[in-house]
Amino acid sequence: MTNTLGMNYLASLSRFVPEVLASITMLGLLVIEASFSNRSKQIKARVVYGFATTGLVVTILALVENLQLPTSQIFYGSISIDTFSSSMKLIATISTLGVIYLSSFSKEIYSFLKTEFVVMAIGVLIGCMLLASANNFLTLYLGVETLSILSYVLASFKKVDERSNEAGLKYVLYGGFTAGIMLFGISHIFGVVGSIGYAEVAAKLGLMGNMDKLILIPSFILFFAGLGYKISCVPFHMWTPDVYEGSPTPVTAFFSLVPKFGGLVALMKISILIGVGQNVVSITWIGLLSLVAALTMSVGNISALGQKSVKRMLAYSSIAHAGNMILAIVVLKDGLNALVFYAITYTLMTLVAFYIVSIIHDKYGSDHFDRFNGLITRNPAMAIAFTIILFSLAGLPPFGGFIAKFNIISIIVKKSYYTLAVIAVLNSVISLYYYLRLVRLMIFKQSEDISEISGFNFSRQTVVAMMTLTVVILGLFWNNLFDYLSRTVASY
Amino acid sequence: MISLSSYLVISLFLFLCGITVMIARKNIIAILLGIELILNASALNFVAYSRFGHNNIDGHIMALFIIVIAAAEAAVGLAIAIRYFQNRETIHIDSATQLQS
Amino acid sequence: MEYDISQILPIVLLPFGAFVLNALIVKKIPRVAVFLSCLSIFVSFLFAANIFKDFFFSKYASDFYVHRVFEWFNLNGGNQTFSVKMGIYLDNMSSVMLLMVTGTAFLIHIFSTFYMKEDARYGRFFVYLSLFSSAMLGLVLSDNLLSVFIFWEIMGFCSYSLIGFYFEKEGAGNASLKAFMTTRVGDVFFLFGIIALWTTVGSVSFVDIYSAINDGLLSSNISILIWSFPVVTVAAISIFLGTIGKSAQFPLQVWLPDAMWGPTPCSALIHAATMVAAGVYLSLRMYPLMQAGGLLIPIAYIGAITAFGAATIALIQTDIKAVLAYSTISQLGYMVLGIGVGAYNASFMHLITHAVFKACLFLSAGSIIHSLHDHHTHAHVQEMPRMGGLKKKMPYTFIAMLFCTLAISGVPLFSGFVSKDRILGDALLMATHNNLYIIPALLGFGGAFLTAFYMFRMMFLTFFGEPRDKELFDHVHTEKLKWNQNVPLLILTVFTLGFWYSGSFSGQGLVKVYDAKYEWFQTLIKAPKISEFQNYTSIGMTEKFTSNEIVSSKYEPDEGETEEESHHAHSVHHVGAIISILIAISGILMAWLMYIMKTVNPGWWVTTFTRWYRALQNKYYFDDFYIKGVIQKLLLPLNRTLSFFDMGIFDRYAIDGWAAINRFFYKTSRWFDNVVVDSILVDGTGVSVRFFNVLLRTIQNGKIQFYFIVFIAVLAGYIFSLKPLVN
Amino acid sequence: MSHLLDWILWMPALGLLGVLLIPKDKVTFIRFWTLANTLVTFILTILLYSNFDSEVAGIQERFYVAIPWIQQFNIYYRLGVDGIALPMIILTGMLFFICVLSSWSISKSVKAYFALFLMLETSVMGVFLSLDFFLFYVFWEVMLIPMFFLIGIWGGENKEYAAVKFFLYTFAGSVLMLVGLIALYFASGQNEDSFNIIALQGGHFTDMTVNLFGSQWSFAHLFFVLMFIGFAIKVPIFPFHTWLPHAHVQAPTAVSVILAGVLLKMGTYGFLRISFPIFPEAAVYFRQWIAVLGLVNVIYGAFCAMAQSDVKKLVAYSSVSHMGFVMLGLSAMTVQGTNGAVLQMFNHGTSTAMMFLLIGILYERSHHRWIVKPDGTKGFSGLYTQLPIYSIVFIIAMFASMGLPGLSGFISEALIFLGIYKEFTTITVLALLGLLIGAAYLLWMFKRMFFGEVLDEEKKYTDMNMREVFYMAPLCIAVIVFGIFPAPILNIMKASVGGLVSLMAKYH
Amino acid sequence: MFLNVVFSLSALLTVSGALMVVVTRNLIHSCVFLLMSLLGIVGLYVTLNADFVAATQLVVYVGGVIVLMLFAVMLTGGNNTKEVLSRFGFESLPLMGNVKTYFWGILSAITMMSVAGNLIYRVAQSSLASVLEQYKSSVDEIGTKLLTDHVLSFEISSILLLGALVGAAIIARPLGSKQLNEEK
Repeated sequence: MTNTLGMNYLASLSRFVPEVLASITMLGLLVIEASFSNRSKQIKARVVYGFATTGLVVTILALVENLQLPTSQIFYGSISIDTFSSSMKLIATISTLGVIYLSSFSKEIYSFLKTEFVVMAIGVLIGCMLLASANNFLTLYLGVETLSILSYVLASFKKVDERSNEAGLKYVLYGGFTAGIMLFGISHIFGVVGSIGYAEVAAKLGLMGNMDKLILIPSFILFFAGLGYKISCVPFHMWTPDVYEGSPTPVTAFFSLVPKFGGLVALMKISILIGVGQNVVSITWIGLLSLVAALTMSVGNISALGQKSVKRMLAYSSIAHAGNMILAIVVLKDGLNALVFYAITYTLMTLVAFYIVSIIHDKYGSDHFDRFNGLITRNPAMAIAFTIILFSLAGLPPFGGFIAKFNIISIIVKKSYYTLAVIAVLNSVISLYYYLRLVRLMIFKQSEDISEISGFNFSRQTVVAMMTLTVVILGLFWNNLFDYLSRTVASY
Repeated sequence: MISLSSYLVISLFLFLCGITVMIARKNIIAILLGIELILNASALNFVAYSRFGHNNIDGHIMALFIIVIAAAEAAVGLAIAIRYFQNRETIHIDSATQLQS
Repeated sequence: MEYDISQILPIVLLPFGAFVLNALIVKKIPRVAVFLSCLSIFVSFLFAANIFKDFFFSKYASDFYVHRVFEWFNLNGGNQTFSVKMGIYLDNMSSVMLLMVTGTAFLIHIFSTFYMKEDARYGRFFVYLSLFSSAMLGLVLSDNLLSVFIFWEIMGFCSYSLIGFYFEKEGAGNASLKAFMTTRVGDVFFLFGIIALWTTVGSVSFVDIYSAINDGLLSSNISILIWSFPVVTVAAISIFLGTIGKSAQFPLQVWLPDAMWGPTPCSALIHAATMVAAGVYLSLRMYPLMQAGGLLIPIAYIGAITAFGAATIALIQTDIKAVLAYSTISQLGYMVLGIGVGAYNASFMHLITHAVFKACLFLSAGSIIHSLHDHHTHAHVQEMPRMGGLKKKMPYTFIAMLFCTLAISGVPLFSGFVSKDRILGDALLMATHNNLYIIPALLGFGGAFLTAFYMFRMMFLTFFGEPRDKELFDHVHTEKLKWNQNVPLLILTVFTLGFWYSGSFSGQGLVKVYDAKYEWFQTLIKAPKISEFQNYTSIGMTEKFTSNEIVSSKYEPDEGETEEESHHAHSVHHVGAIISILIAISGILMAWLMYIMKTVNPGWWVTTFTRWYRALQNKYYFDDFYIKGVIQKLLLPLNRTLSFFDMGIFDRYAIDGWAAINRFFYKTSRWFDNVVVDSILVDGTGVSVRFFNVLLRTIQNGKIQFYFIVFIAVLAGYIFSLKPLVN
Repeated sequence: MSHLLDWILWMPALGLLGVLLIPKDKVTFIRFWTLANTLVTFILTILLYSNFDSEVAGIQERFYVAIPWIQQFNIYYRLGVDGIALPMIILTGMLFFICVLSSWSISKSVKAYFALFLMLETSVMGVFLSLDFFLFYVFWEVMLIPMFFLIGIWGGENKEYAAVKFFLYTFAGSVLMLVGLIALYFASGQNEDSFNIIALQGGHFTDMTVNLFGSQWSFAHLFFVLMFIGFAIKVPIFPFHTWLPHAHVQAPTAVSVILAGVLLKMGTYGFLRISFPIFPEAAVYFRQWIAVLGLVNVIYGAFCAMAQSDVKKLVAYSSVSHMGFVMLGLSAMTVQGTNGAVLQMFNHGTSTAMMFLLIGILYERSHHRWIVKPDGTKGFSGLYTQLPIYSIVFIIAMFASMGLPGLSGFISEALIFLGIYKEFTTITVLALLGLLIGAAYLLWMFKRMFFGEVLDEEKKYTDMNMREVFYMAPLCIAVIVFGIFPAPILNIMKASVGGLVSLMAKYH
Repeated sequence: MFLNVVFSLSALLTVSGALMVVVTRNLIHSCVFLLMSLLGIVGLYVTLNADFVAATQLVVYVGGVIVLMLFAVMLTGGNNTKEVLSRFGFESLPLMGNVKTYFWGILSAITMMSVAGNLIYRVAQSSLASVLEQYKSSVDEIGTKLLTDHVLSFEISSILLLGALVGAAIIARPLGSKQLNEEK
C-alpha cells in the first residue's frame, strides 16, 4: 500500500513537472523579494525578471516534453495530463511571459510592486494549469478559486487608484457570488450522482434514468455559471468591462488571456464528457453552449461599438473572441485544434494590442480613443503594427485572425450549425466596424501633438514586430502548425 | 424528521438569505456576509448528501475545502474592502460606480 | 456587266477614309482636309453614277438586286451558335438613292467651301460632313436593319454635332440636345423592333424579313405586361416610330425647326435632303412589313396631319430658314402619306425630287443669308421682313430659288408636280375605295395649296418689292457667277425639271416625249414582292455578280389590274392632277395678291384669327407640352424625388440607422437607470445594432448588485428556456 | 514563379517591394518605378492574350497552375485563365497602367500611395486569376485593405465615411460568401477538389437539402442566395448600392477609375465564375428576380443620375445603371445575353474609366465638380470653347457610355437586349426606357457644361497636356476599335461563355 | 431522540440567524447573527456525523472569519458612514438597504427558489433519501482521503493560501509616502 503509494507519487510527479516548476519559481521569487534590500533596485529587478523568465521557460520546456507523452491520470485520477490541456497550458505560460515582459516597463505597476506582480501572475498561472488539467470537481474548484483570489489582488494592484480598487472590489463580490452559485450546483450534482470525479460522473450519467437527469439539468447550468464567469461569457460577463477598465493595463492583458484559457479548457473537457450522445443532459448542454456562444459574440461586439476607452473596447472584444472560442467547444472533440489555433493567434494579437495601448497609456495617462489620432505620423512602426493586429482581430485575410476564425467556422459549418456560422461572420463585420474606428483615427486623423512617443524602444519594437510578423505568417503558411495540432492535440 | 430533504430545505433557505443579503444590502461588508451564507449553504449540501444516499466521504472533503477557501477569500475580500474604504471614505456599494459605459 | 464588290464599297469607304484622315490632320492643315472631303465625295459620286448607269441604261430590270453578306462576328462556342452578318443590298431604289445622295452631297460640299470659308472651324465642318456622307451611303447600301440602325445613329450623332456647331450659343446646345433626344425616342423603339424581328426571324436582313413575312413567321404573339400582340404589328409600329422620329413626323416633329441652328449647308444636306429622308427610305424598305402589320391607314393619317399642320405653321414664319424647315416637315409628310396610300414609287420619287429642290432651296437661302451681312451686329440676317427686292442684286440665286419654288409648289413641268401629284392622285384613288382615306386626301390637297402659298410668300418677300431694310440692301454686293457659290445651285436647278423623272413633262403620261418604256421611274421602282424571296440564300461578299441574277422585265403601266380598274385609276389620277394644278395656281395667286398687289392684307387674317395665329406662333404648343409639361413637371421632379430617396432616406435611415428611433430608444433606456448614454452612435451599422448597443451599455451601469440581478434573471431564464428542450 | 500567370500575379507585388525599398523623398523615382512595373504587367497580360487559344472552352491546361498550399483543407494555390477571366485581366492591366499615369499629380505621401496601389493590383489580379475558392476569397478580402486606405487618405472631404462604408459593406457581403464556400467544401466531400472552383461547377448540389429551423431547404438555393448577396454588394445591385456614390465621389481619380472599371466587375465575374456554374439550377430558379433587380438598377440608377448636380456622382450613378444591364444580360442565360454581359463588363470598364479620368482632369483645373453650384449658379459653361481636345475626348467617352453605334457600348447592349428579349419581353421594353434616360442625362450634363459662354474662372483652364492625352489615347482607341470590330474580345470569350450557357440551358 | 432535539435546535438557530442577518438594521448585529447561524450549522454537521467538518467550521469560521469581519466592521466604522443619495436624488439609500433594494433582493431570491426548490423537490422525490445509519467517526476516513485521493488538492491549496496571504498583505499594507513620491 504505502510503497505503491510512494511510487504512485513519483510517477505522478514525473508528469506534474510544469506545475511544480511554476510553484518553485513563485516561491523562489518570494524569497528573492524578501532577501533583497530596498537600495539595489536595478539589480533586484534584473534578478527577479531573469529568475521568473528562466523559471517559465523551463516550465515551457517541461510542457513541450509533456506534449509528447500520452494522456495519463495522476494523483489518484484527480488530475489528468493530456496533450490538449498541456498545449493550452503552454499558451497560457507564454502569455504569462508576455505579460510579465509588459509589466516590466509598464508605469502602471508600481516599481516596488513589480515582484509581487510577477508572483501573483505565476500564482494565477498555476491556478490556470490546475483548472486546465482538473479531473474532478474539487481540483476544478481549487483551480477556479486560485485563479479568482489571486486575480482579485491583481485587479486592485494599483493601490491608491480608486478605479483599481473598485475593479478589485467588483471582482471580489462577483467572484464570490458566482463561486457560491457554482458550488451550489456542484453540490447537487454530487448529491445526485454521488461522486465528484468527471469520469465517474460521466459514467453514472450513462446509467441514470431520465428522471434523475432532469434533476441534474439545473445543477449543471448553475455549475456552468461558475466557469462561464471565468471565461466571461454572456451573461456572466458583466464584471468584465469594469474590471478590465479599472485594472492596470498589464493586468487587463493578463485577465483577457490566462483565466479564459483555463476556463475554456475545463469547459471543453467537461463538455466532451457529458455532451456526447443524445441524452437529455447532453442536448441541454450543447444547446446552452450554442446559445451562450451566439449571445457572447453578439453582446461583446455590439457593446464594443460605442466605447470611448480603447482598453474597454478591447475588453468587450475579448468577450466576443471568447464567444468565438466557445463555438469551437460546441462541436466538442472536432473543435480541439481549432480552439488551440485560435488561442495561439488570439494570444499574439492581444499581447501586441496591449503593449501598444500600454505605451500610449503611459505617455498620456489615458487610453481614450483620440489619444491615437495620427499615430501614423508620430510613430509609423507602431501604427502599422497596430493596424495589422486590428485587421487580424477583425478576421481579415491574410492575417492569422482570419485563419483562426476560418477554422472555427469551418468546423461548425461541418456540423451544419449554419445559423451559428452566419451569426459568427456577421459579428466579425460588426467587430470590424469598431476596429476600423481605431484604424481611422490612427491613420486618417491629424494628431494634435507631434511629440515623439517615448518608451517604444528597440527591444519592444523587435518584440512587437516579431509577434506581428508571426501573426502575418500564421495567416499565410499555417499548414505546418495546423498539421502539428491536428496530430497532437486532436489525439486527446 | 431528520431527512435529506429537511437539510436541503435549510441549506436552500441559507442560500436564499445569502442572495437577498447580497442584493439588498448596500454595505460592502454586509455583502461579504452574504457570500459566507451562500458558501455555507453549499457546504451543508455537500455534507448532507455525503451522509445520505451514496455515503461518499468526498462531500466532507469538499466542505472542508469550502471552509478553508472561504476564509482565504474573506481575507482578501476584506482587505480590498478596507483599502477601498481608505481611498474613498465610504463603504457604500453604490459609490463604486466609477467604472461604467 | 461583270464587275464586283470593289466597285461598290468605295462609295462608302472613301468618305469614311476621308473622315478618319481629316480627323487627324484637320487641326494642322484644314485646307487639305477640305480638299480631301470634296475629292472623296466626288469620287464616290462617280462610282455611284457608274452603278446607276449599269442599273438603268444597260438593262431594265424591275426586280434586280444584288445581295452580298459577310460575317461581322459570331458567338459560336460550347455548342452554342449565333452569328451576326453584315452585307450590302443593292437594287434600283438604292442605286437611285446613291446617285442622289452623292450628287447633292458633292454639290453641298462645294457650296460649303464658299459658305463656311470665314468660319473658325472650317475644317471640322468638313470632317463631320464626310462622316455623315459615309454614314448615309452606308445606310443606303446596307442589307439589314442592324446596320441601318448603326448608320442611322451615326447620322444622328453628326446631326447633333452640326446643330451644335456654333456651341458658343446657348440655343445651339438646346437645339442639339432636343434634336438628339427627340430622335432617340424613335430610335429606341426602332431598336426594339429590330430585336423583336431578330428574335423571331433569326436574322434582320431585308430579304430574310420579306421571306419570313411571306411564310407567316411573324404572326406569332408576344406579350408585354398583360397584353399580347402579334409580332408583326409590334415590329411595324416600332420601326415606323423610328421613321417618325427621324423624319420629323407628327408628333415628334418638334426638333427639325430648331435644327436650323446648324450652318445652312448642313441643314441642306442633313435636315433637308438626306437624313430626314432616311426615315422615309426605311419605311419604304419595310413596306411589306407595314402592309402585313396593317399599318397603312395610321401612316396615311400621320403623314397627312404632318403635311398639313407643318404647312399651316410655315404660313406665319418670318425666318427664311424656318419656312424651309416647316416646308421640309410638310413634304416629308407627303412622302409618308404616299407610303400610307400605297403609292410606293411616287413616294420614293417625291423623296428624290424633294431632296434635289429642297437642297437647292436651302443653298439659295444660304447664299442669301451669307450675302446679307448686318454691319451693326456683325451677324448674318435671316429675317425676311428685312429683305426684299434682292432680285436685282442676286439674279442667279433668284433663278435657282424660283425654279425650286415652282417645283415644290407643284407647278406642272416641274419635278415636284410629278411626284406630289402622283401621291395625291393615289390618295384620291384610295379615298374612292375606302372612306377612311378621305380625310388624308383632303388634308393632302389643302397642304398643297398652303405650300404653294407660303413658298411664294417667301419668294415675294425675299426678292420682289422694295427693299425693306435699305442699309442692309446697299451692303449686298451684286453677285457674280462663282464656281462654289451659285454654280451648285444652278446645277441642282436643272434637275428640278419634271422630265428627268417621268418620261413625260406632265408626269401623267398624257404628253409623252419618249416612248412609254422610257418612263423608267415608274417601271423600275416597285414595292418588293415578298413572294420572290422564298428559299433565298445569301451570297458571299467576294463573289462576282452573275448575269443570271438579273431578271429582266418589261414595263406594264397597270400591273396585273383588270381593264376597268386601271381605267378607273387613270381617270382618278387625271382628276387629281387637275385639282392639284388648280390648287397650285390659286395658292400662288393668293400670295401674289397679298404680297405684290397688297390687295389682301395679311394683317386682317392675323386680327381675325388671333387665337389660331398664336397657336401657330407657338407651333401648336408642342414644345410647351414636351418641355414644360413632360420634362419639367414629370421627369425632373421624379428624378429629384428618387435621388433624395436614395441618399436622403434609403441610405441615411435604412442603412445608417434611424436617428429618431435611436433617440427614442435612448429615452426608453433611461427607464433602466438614468445613466447618461451619450450618442456616440453616429453612423453605426443599423438600427438594431445601435438599439442593442444602447440597451447593453445601459445594463452595464457599473452597479454590482444590478449585475447580480441580471445574473440571476438570465440564469433562471436559461434554466426555464432549456427545460422544453429536453421534454 | 516560372509560369506566366505567376508573373502576372506577382509582378505588382515585386513592384511593391521595390517601392518599399525606395526612400520616401525620391518621389519621381517611385512614380517611374511604379509606371514601369504596371507597364510590364500590362505587357504580360498582352502576352497572355497572344498565347491564348480561343477555341478551348473553359480553363486552358496550358495556363493552369496548382500547387498544394494547405493540405488539411485541400487548399491549393490554383491559378487559371479562361475566356471570361481574360478580358478582365487585360482590362485590369491596362487600367492600372493608365491610372498610374493619371495619378502622377498625387503629392501627398507618394510612396504609400503607390505601394497601396500595387498591392491593390496584385489582389485584383488574384481575384481574376485564382481558381481555388479559398485563394479567391483571400484575394477578394485583401483587396479591401488598400482600397480602404486609398479612399480614406487621398479622398475628398467626406473620405473617411465613404471608406468605412465601402469597407463594411463589402466585408459584410464577403463573409457570407465565406460561409458559402466552407459549406461547399464540406458538401462536396472535402476531397482534393473541394476548393477547386472548376471541379465544383456543373450543378453537383442540385438535389442536396439542408435542415434549418426544423425544415428542409434546398442547399443550392440557400447558398446561392447567400453568395448572391456577397456579389450583389460588389456589383452593386439595387438595395445594396448606396456605398457606391459615396465611394466614387470621395475617392481620388485613379481609385474611382479602378473602382468603377475593375472592382465592380468582380461582382459580376463572381456570378459568372462561381454562382451560376456551381448552382445552375438555383440560378435558373431565381433568374427572373435577378432580371427584375437588374431592371431596377437600370431605371433607378438612370433616374438618380439625372438629378445629380455633381458630375462625378452622376457618372457613379450611371455605372449603377450600366451594371444593371450586365445583370440583365446574365439573367437571360442565353448565348447573346451572356456574351453581351461579359462584353459590357469590358466596355463599361473602358468607357466609364474614361469618364472618371476626364472628370479628374477637369477637377485638377477647377477644384470643383458642380454642374450647378449649390447656390444655383453655373458650375461650368462653354468648356467646349475653352478646352477643345478635352471636349472631343469627352464626347467620345460620353457617346461610348450611352451606347452610340460604332462605339463600344452599343454592341454589348444590343446583344444583351437580344438575349433577354425572348425571356423577359416586358423587362426589355422597360430597360430600353433606361437606354433613353441614359442618353438624356449624359447629353443634358454635356449641354450644361460644354455649351454656352465661357465663364471667367474658366479662362485660366489649360487644355489636356501631353501626359493626359497619352493616357487617354489607348482608351479612346479601345472604345472606337472594339465598337467597330468587337471580334477580338468576343473571340476569346465566346467559347467559355458558350460552355456556361449550355450548362445553364440544361436546367431551363 | 436526542439527535432530533439537537437537529431541531440547531436548525432553528441556523434559520433564525440567517433570517436576522437579512433583516437586521445594524451591521454589528448582523455579524453576530451570522455567527449564530454558523453555530447552528455546526450543530447540523454534528447531527450528520461530520464531526471533523463541524470542528473545522467552529474553528475557522467562529474563530477566524467572524473576528475578521468584526475587525473590518470596526475599521470601516460600521453604520456611521454617511448615507449617499441615490442616483435619482430624491431618496437616500441607507447602508443596510431600503424597500427598493429589498424588493429586488427578495424577487431574485424567489426566482432562485423557483429554480432550486424545483430541484430539491425532485431530489426528495427520487431514490436518494434513505435512512440514517449507525454513528461512526469520519476523521480517519477523511485523513486517508486527504493523503491519498485528494493529496494534490491538499498540497496545492497551500499555493492558494500563500497567494491569498501575500495578496492580502499587498493590498492592506499601508503605502509609504516615500514610495508614492518615487512613483511621481
